[in-house]
Amino acid sequence: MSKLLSWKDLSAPIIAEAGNSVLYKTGGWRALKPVLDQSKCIRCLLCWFYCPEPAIKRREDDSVEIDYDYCKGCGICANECPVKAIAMVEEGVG
Amino acid sequence: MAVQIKTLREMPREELFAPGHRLCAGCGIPQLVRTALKAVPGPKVVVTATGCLEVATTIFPYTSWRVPWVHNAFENAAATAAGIEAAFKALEKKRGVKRPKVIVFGGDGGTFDIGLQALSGALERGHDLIYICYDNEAYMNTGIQRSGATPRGAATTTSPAGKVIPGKPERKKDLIAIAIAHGVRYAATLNPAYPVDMFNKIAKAASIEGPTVLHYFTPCPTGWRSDPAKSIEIARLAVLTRVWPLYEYEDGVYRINVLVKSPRPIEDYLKLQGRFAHLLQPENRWMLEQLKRDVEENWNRLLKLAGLA
Amino acid sequence: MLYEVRWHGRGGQGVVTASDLLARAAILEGKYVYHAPEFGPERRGAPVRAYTRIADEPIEQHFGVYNPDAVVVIDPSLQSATSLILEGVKKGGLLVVNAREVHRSLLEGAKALGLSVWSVDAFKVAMEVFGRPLYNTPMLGAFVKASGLVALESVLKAVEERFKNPQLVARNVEAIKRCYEGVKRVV
Amino acid sequence: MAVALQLKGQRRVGMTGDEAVAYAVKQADVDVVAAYPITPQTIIVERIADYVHDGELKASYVAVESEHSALSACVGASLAGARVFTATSSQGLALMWEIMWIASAMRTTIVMALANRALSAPINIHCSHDDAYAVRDAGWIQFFAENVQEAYDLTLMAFRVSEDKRVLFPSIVNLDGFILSHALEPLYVLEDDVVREFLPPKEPVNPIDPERPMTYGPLALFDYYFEFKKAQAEAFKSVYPVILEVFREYEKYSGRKYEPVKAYGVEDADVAVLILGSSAGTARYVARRLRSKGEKVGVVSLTLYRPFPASDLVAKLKGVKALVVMDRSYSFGSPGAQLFMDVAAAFANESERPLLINAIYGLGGRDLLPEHVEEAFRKAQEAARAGKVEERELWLGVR
Repeated sequence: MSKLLSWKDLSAPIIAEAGNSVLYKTGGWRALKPVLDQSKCIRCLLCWFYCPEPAIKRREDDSVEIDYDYCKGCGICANECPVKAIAMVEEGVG
Repeated sequence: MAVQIKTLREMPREELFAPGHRLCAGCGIPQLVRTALKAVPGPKVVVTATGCLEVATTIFPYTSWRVPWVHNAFENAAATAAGIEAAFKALEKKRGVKRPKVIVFGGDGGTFDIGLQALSGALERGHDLIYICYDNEAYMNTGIQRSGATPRGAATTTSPAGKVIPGKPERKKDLIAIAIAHGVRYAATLNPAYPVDMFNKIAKAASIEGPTVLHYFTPCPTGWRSDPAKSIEIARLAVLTRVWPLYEYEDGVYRINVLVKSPRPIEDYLKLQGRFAHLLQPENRWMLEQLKRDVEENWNRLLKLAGLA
Repeated sequence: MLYEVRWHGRGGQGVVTASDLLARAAILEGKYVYHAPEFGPERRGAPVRAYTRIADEPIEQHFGVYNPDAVVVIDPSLQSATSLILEGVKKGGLLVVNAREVHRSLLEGAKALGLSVWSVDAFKVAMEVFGRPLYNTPMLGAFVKASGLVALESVLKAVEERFKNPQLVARNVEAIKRCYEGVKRVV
Repeated sequence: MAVALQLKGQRRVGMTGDEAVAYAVKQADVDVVAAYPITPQTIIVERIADYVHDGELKASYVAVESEHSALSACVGASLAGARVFTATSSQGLALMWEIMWIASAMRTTIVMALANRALSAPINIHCSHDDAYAVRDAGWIQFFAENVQEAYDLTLMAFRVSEDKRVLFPSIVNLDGFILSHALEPLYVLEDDVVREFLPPKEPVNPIDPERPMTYGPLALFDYYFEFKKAQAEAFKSVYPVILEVFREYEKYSGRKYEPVKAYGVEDADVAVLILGSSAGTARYVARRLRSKGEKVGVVSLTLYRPFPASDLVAKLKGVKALVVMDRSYSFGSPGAQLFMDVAAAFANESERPLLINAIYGLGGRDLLPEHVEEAFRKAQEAARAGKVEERELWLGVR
């Protein structure tokens, strides 16, 4: 959390810095953690599309990686992966 | 002509919706927002009605938006968007300001109920905007109260599964028919389990000058009492059981985009959601039968409209 | 100088327009005016009043006219409402009536107040000029002659500025002139 | 015949209050008008629609389906960088009420003409100040016009004030329904190029721009809402000197002097009345007559209602022993009607202050007649003589 601003720092209720919610990490919400087995991944991009955060990064070659800073552990990616390349494991274990 | 894609790979990479938002784990709204911001080309402005999307993505001092984004109030997203559109039209003429496309996101409460009048006005006046309702079938932001979009039989906190009245007794409004009745040129339903279909429809809407209305199926694990991991599975089942037909209307022509020839039993869809659990009890069978009739009638109606009956 | 006029008629006959045009004519002469319609729910046929206040100095009074120097009855059928028409009118003031023959009770009431009474058959003029009972400009013409408050030319100019459409202007000018010439002092 | 004051570059015309406002809006070259018809405002937006449809005003005219949407569209349009106007009355403003607060907090520069009309029930179309009062706390600047000339002038000045970068708050120009909105008076109008010089195109602050994407109207909970309100409160305090500046500036162009508090005869007055809107003239008309008989009476009226010109008012009323505050509205259960409470608060910490009487008058378009004003002066004189107020609340002219 950044330092709370005083009224003197505020004017209209406008946030000028686009997309600054990246500073707010939601990874701490997670109870279960998705773990991707890159060897099984077929680069279908479904997990990238379905991830609500988005916390699945699409690389140049359409392989993906999970950004645990934001992943809330919903498990959609694991449930939808057509080749079962993603497993949900207990946070802090996998 | 709108860009149309065939595979997910063709979907633009640029993310104009940032992570770090506070939507629930397993929420179905971001898939819509991310896709819309990819599918609408060029400069754009987003207007959002009060609701889950608004509160969870703009908690001061953080925003998840990388496009200009405006929230005014609950019932007036379409009117606010109309004002923005009208302003840019005037400024374009007078000062050569480049006119962005205006995209509106409203929940079902903000669209079907409290915002319907403003939406009706904006559609009738023909503003150049894309109105997308993210429909999670109840007022989820305030704690799961029924809306005009809640399907028959669903339990919410204001249509509870009681001993006498098992869930919401009334059927769901038909938003697309309401939109079409206003003379919009394009209207369509969207579902996150069908990404390419969704992208293409939004792109098509964006290519049309004037108002278009899109109706998006939005899984809500919190309000539906479902497993967050199964949000997309539920969305897919909604289509495969004919609960959520994927179709579009374009200049007088109806097309069913996913023709479900042999539907899965509706129970397959219902049993994944706590809001429908009571419908599977024998004493509430009558309500379930009504819901089934709603689904069947709607499907048959669409078949006729699409010339497939 | 402060001169106050009260206009009586029915909705749709042009009561408000008559008062408005008089005010515009006075403005053209450099005078100060306050013209205000007394609106109820505006319905065709309902009795309507309008007020014109004219002065050489800026007018600060923002209220209706209760003690008019002149009353103009633009609708012949309102004549019988004697007490309504004569209410508050100043002694020695002016009454201008649209009538072939002024109603006796009105005439007596007016005499008692020492009013000078003028009348004109604006119905005839209106039907001949407009083809319908539109009394605003005919009765304005009659009032201008009877009161001498503003010049006829000012009224004609006001009509021209307000109505714009040349045909419309021409018809109204004709109506004004005919009643200006046709109005007669009865008492 | 008095020779009319001939002001350079100005035309003397006859217009109703509504027409004069519409003409000012046209001259202001607004970009967006979003409005819904309601008596007695309607003529304003009808005239503007004429201007737009005849090509005399290049603006987007958004004929919305409700007042709620009217103001909502105005908020969007103002954020987009447009010069924006709307007009309404009573029930229409009540429907806008929710958005009034948002329009101010979002620092829009909307200008609204409010043809004052009584709130229902019973339904009525004529003048009360209920509507203006009902939004007094919403963070809008509020002007009150006394006549058609002022309705015109204040509309032009409102744009200049609202859009000033030191202000950025929306404005209301109040004009009494029917008494001014539908009344024809002579007025002087500025030439178009003079208006353009006084009021150049809006230079928006942080307008919606896809090149600089910002988030307008985020959620702020208990950790920030309080600070936003304090910031808004402080910003609103800085509005007053800008208004004085704009008044002075406008005088250079028009020759017409404006002040937040208009005073007549109060320098030596024992008693005075305070009043808003068109009846101020009526009150002065009565005061002139009484003063000519040697009675020391005065009249104060407010051209500026929000921000409330408290210290100016206190200063102008120095030495006045009893003051009748005239309210064209009522506040049920309150210790006085709305203007009365403002005045009482303005004098709260003054050691020297007049006795205060609250007169309710003119509700629903009932005429305020000279005898009513005279009655108010009599009550004030009695209080001044007795050194106390017997009856704090008067209803003038009620049966």
